[in-house]
Amino acid sequence: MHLALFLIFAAVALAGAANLLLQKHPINAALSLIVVMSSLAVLYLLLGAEFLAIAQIIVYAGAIMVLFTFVIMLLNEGVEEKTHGSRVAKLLGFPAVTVFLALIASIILSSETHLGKVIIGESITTTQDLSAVLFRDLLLPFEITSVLILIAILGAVALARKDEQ
Amino acid sequence: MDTQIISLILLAPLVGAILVALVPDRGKLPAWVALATTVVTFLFTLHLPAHFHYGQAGFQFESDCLWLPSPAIHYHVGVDGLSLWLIVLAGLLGPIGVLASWNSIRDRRKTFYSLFLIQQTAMIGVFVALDLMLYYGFWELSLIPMAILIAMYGRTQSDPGGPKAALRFFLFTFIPSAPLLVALLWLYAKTHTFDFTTLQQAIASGTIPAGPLCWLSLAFLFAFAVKVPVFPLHGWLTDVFAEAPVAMAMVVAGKLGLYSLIRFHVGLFPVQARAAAPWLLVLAVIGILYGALLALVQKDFWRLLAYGTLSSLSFCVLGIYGFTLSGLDGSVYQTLNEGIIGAALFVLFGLIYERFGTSQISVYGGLASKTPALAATFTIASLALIGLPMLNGFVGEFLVLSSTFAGASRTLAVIATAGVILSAAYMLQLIQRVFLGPISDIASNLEDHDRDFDLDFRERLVLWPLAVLMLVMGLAPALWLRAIEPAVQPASLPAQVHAARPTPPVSAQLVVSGGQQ
Amino acid sequence: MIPSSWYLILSAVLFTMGVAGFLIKRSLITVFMSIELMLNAVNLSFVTFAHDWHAVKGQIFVFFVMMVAAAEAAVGLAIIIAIFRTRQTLNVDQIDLMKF
Amino acid sequence: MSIWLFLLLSLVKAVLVTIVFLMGVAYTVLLERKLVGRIQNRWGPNRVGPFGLLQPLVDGAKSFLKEDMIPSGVYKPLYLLAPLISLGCALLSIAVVPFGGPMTWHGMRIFAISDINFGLLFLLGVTSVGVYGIALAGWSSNNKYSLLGSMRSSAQMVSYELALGLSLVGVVLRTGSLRLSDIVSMQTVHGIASWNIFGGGQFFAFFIYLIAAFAETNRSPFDLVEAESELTGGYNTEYSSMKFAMFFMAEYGNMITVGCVATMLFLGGWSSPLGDLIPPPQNIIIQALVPLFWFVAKVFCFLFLYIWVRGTLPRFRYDQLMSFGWKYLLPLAMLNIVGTSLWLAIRP
Amino acid sequence: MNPVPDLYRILPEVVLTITGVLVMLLDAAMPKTSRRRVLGWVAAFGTVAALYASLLQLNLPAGTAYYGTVQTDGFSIFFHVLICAIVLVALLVSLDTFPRNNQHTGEFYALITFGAVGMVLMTSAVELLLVFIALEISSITTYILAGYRKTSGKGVEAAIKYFLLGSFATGFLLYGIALIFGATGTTQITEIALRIPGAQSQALVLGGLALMLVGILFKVSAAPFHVWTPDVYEGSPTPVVALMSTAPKAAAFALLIRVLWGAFPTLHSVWVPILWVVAVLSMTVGNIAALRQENVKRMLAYSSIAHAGYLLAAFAGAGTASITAIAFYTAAYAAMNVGIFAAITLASGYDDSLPLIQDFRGLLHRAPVLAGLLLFFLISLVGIPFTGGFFAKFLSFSTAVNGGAFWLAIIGLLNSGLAAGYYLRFAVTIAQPPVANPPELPTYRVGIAVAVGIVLAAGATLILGIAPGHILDAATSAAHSFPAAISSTLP
Repeated sequence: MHLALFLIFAAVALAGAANLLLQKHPINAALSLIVVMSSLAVLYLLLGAEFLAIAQIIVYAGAIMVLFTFVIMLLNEGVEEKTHGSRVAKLLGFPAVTVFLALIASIILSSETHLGKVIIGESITTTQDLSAVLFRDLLLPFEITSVLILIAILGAVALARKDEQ
Repeated sequence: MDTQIISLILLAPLVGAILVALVPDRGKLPAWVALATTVVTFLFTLHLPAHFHYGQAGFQFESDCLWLPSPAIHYHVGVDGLSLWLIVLAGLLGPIGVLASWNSIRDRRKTFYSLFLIQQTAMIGVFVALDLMLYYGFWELSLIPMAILIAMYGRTQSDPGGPKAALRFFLFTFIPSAPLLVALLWLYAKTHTFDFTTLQQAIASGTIPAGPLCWLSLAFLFAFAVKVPVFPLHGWLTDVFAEAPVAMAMVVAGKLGLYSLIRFHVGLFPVQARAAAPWLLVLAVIGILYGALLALVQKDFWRLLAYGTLSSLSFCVLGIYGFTLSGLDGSVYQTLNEGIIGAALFVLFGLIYERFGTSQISVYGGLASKTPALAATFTIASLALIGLPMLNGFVGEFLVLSSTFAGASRTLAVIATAGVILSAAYMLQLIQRVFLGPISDIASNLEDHDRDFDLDFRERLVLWPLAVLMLVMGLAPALWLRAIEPAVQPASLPAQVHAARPTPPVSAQLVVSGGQQ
Repeated sequence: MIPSSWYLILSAVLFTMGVAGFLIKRSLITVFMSIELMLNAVNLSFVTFAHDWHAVKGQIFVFFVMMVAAAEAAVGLAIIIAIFRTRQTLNVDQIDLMKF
Repeated sequence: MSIWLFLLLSLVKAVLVTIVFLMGVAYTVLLERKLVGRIQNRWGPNRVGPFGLLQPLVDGAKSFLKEDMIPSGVYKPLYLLAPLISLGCALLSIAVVPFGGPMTWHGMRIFAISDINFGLLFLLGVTSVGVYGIALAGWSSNNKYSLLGSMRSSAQMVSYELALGLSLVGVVLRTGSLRLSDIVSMQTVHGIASWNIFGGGQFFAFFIYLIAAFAETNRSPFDLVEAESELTGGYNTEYSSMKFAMFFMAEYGNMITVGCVATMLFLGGWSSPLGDLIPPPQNIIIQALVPLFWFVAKVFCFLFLYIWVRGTLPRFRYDQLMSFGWKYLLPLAMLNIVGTSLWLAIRP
Repeated sequence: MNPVPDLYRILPEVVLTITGVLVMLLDAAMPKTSRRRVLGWVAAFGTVAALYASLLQLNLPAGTAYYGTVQTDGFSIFFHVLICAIVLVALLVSLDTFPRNNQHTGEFYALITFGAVGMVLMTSAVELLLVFIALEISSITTYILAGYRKTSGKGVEAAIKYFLLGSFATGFLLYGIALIFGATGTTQITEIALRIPGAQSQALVLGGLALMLVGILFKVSAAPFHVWTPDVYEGSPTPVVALMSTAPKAAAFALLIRVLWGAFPTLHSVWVPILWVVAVLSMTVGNIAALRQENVKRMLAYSSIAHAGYLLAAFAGAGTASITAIAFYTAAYAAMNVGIFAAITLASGYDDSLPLIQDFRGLLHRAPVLAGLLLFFLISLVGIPFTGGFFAKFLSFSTAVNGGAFWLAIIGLLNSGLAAGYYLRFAVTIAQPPVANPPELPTYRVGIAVAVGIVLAAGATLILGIAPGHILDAATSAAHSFPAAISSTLP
């Protein structure tokens, strides 16, 4: 069952990512990204991270991607154009990317013996577990994040707002 | 007083520079301040020969205090016979430079004089620094005012003239100092000191393997040779001579590079310097001939002067790398001569240029009848350059040539002598074409003006002391040589032999021989 | 029961696809989405490692990455809107006022 | 218990709940028409069946049977997908709602499809995804009114989602759990006195939730998304027949869900207002049905409120809506969190 | 157990945050029509207070706070003071040159102040999570500030390029952190160092190190991760460039030291060669590209890439000497770069009215004091003795030579010879006599703020060159915050 779930959702995630690369229209790309994110949420569940799974949906799918679609709709961005630059990027980029993937994969595979196994339901992290660490050991990062959010708000206002003459 | 005098000499122009920057830019006020500063500085420098213990090797007026503990950099300055007269010369050129720029610098006087004064500090600093890092600091610092002033006051009006010359000058002299710095850093890594004497001993005691030493000496040599310049590294010289303000051009050539060669290349790496000597001798001789020949065919007197300078500086190099006592004496003496004669010629060319607005030799002619004093002074300086006996140029050239003949190589000495003859040719030809010969349009035009085109008071004040100095130095070289000789003596000995092998002092012989001719 | 490395490989592949997207996509928005894909892939790695080590910190890291991603999205999209206002295009190849 | 039995039972529960839920939706529509009619001093539907009770069925049949038109300018994949997302999200959220007492059979709760640890978060998650339905519908319709409507909706829903989520934090703080059944059991003991809205001190939170929920479901007075007078129906202008009906069902489904959430979080869920004062009945059937009754009754009250508001209040202006959400509601929600946590901290 | 209240350990950050919030509140409270210049003063005073708070931390014993997420030691204080000083100068310069009619003045100053929070926190964080957040605060602030000329095509273009490439690099950094976490099970820097020798999978450690390096090297704009730099510098408002070419970079270098010496001292032999290559690449690429630039800010951008290379050369050194050199170089680089951009701001204005090198022709004749300052900073950038630039380069290369990277020093010095070419071209253009119809200079009233700012920068550059003793001592004590560095210095 675990295997089946993993395979299904990994496949969905990969398909979504591939679709993101192949789709010409940004809104389709955005939707495929949502698919990737949602299937990742399921994978998180399999890994025992229930809070994250839901946070993934709420934050990524529910907030960030909504913002993306909103902007796509606002700007009415059309189909991507094929340009010279993209061909160059493909020619140069693919070998580099392949090499990169090969490197990372070999790192992971070489350390496979040291890594554990995932057993479903074996170690479930509850929200309490999370908050025990978050609000004690990692209190400072948590508080500092508020500055980050504040900056983002300020920046969004300063950049996106139309100035009156 | 004796320990602080050098610091005073260094500080005086710097303070002057700040003063110049602060005074209001009204009329000639900055010039006056600068003049006062340079005169004061010159007076300070005179303290040195007055209280110098002649005949004594080693550094005097030393002052040494820690600047930074790690890396250990000291403010360590001192004077020996080698640098003594160079410092005085630098002090002397200060007021002369200011006076020479009196009328020719018309705008941005403040900038000009501050930079000029900073340049003076840097130059004197090079001569007195005994900590290699401090030395390097002054060495680099001396580039900046020069480059900026060349760019600001480029003489030719062709558009990129000044800036181009400034860039050339800077890059030619800055890039070689990169290996020099690496060499210094490497030395420091090995010995943990930048102190000149400590390093000298460390190298002499053989703590550093020969392979790296060879590279180090090459790095030093390269940096200094460009600055002298030694033949094929002279690319910047002509441009700078053609573009730089007179006051700056007369301080730039020769002195710094030659001093550094003797002090740091020969002084720190005697063995390696001897190994490189044959090459340098050949280059020097090529430089003498090449410079003289090119000077002969120049149409522009700045360029003529540049090639002439190349030729006569090569004499100094020839003397240094013969490694005879008299040759080294001669080189140092010739360096001083070059400073004085060069300054005089620069001022002269400068004021001719200022009066007539061109440096094309062909448009001049027959000036002597209109400007007799100018012509006379010019002739004296030219003869000094050529090496006429009784003038200072003779002493230096004679010492160098005779020592080369006796010590290094007869062939080279003979070829170099040909260079002397050529120098006579180009200088005399110049005098003939500018001051004598048919009266040119320029000379004939002079009568239309009421102005007196001969030397005015200020110019006489500059030139005549120089002329007198040429004469005195030609007649009584021992006055100078007695300080120089003990300082260069160690360099003349083979590096392995440290036991002093007494040689009869050259100065004693020379008084006789000089007097006879 | 499956090995953790499967999850990690999936994460690596997704990350690489994100990198590829960053390189080949031609619209600013989709380029930005590729970056989001990369971040998601990293998150998967974090969660897997957190599971491996039974360390909650890994999960919290993901939580923070999400917050940062949200902040970045706000700012990034604001910039994109600003660029659209001045240039009327989002094509990467036409955003080329400055070159070398 | 074998996994197959688990799957089978879950499926049965899901099907049953879905059917009941959809029926509920249909009758909520009727309820609204009736009530609004009464408020406006008219009768509302009363022709089909007794008191018009069969009206929803006929409406449904009509929607099924009408010609399914797809305008030529639309972006088809998303145009078709959008109503599915809307309805799907609406149906999904009911999955975690415990609508009856904590009775179990073979270790499984009977009156909840699934009672998960993070039920409340799940609800929020589903709600947040629900935006896509409307947003994509408007955009893919290729119609300016639709687009405007959907832009409004995404901005509005994202904005109010914040206040909505924050208003629930107080309750979570008090309970210390995100599991919906835990939240409800927390409020069962002393009846109305232990309900979060009163005993829990979440009175303000309830009102913030109420307002945010109205906006979240695009209901009057925040129904700018479909504001007929401005946008001729907004995002669903280009939709007809079954697809239109799906949006319609989604909207009313969301209303019910919101009512369920309010009930669970603030109004004591399935517990009776009198709490444990009345001893539980002996009969197992009655014991099961009484909580169900309370739950449905409370949801009904909430729906009534919904409709009442719609019948009485005028629509907001768009800028008023936004500034109200950001400038008043959000700070209030935050204040509520601060207050609640202070109270919890000081309380012995 | 811990005698120092935790709050003291983050006092500068707290002060800056409060200042930022205060600026925002004042901005909201002020009437719409009133001038908002006073907000800049508030921010500046806040920064001074933060600087003072950092100095107060000198009295604390070195140690961590907030459960080992943040550490105050000589190192963090050095960079705190440095960054606060940079931010102060940048603020002072902006005060007089920021356009009066800009509608986002309050946000501008608040953003700078908040950005400073992230930057200072980057230098004291010892928990990768906090590092990440701080890094993002600093980056996002700079993305926004880069796009502040939002009506100019170049301005927003700079912002989007910076943003996309920066986020891309963040992805790599994160992946690196993830792998390190996977290898060691922790994200606390000192813990990582303890656990790495016993880590079961060294491959993961190495992969993580490499990916993290990519991320951080991007932030310091070292080649080959430098492509964003010239465009961003060209497009951003000049006072902002003064800030972002120095402060975030200083913080990023501090982070690099913190990560490499704090978490990976045992892998010294691995990262030194990598940084060797990157250093050589950076200087060479930077200098060669700078030689052919016509735009002043682009030229300085490439020059800053080259400087990153010189700085990275110091990593080849051994132990504390290396860290000392890096810290000192960072300070000197910051002083001269913030100074030169301040001077350029004054000469060419917030909106770049003199974008090209040629436009500066004759400045020495037209505005001698300003041009003199410009020349001074250029001289320092060249690395002429008696300026901070020289001394920094000297330290960097001497530590490299000491560490055995002899060729690196030679390449570096040859490069600085090459670099002299373009600096001098600019300097010479400034010194050249002016053309007949020179372009209009923007008319900024040189107020007290900008004067103080530029004099601070020039004074720092000079002092770093003439009497670097105290700062060198501070840098040395900063270096002694790393036990691993100390033990590797000892024979």
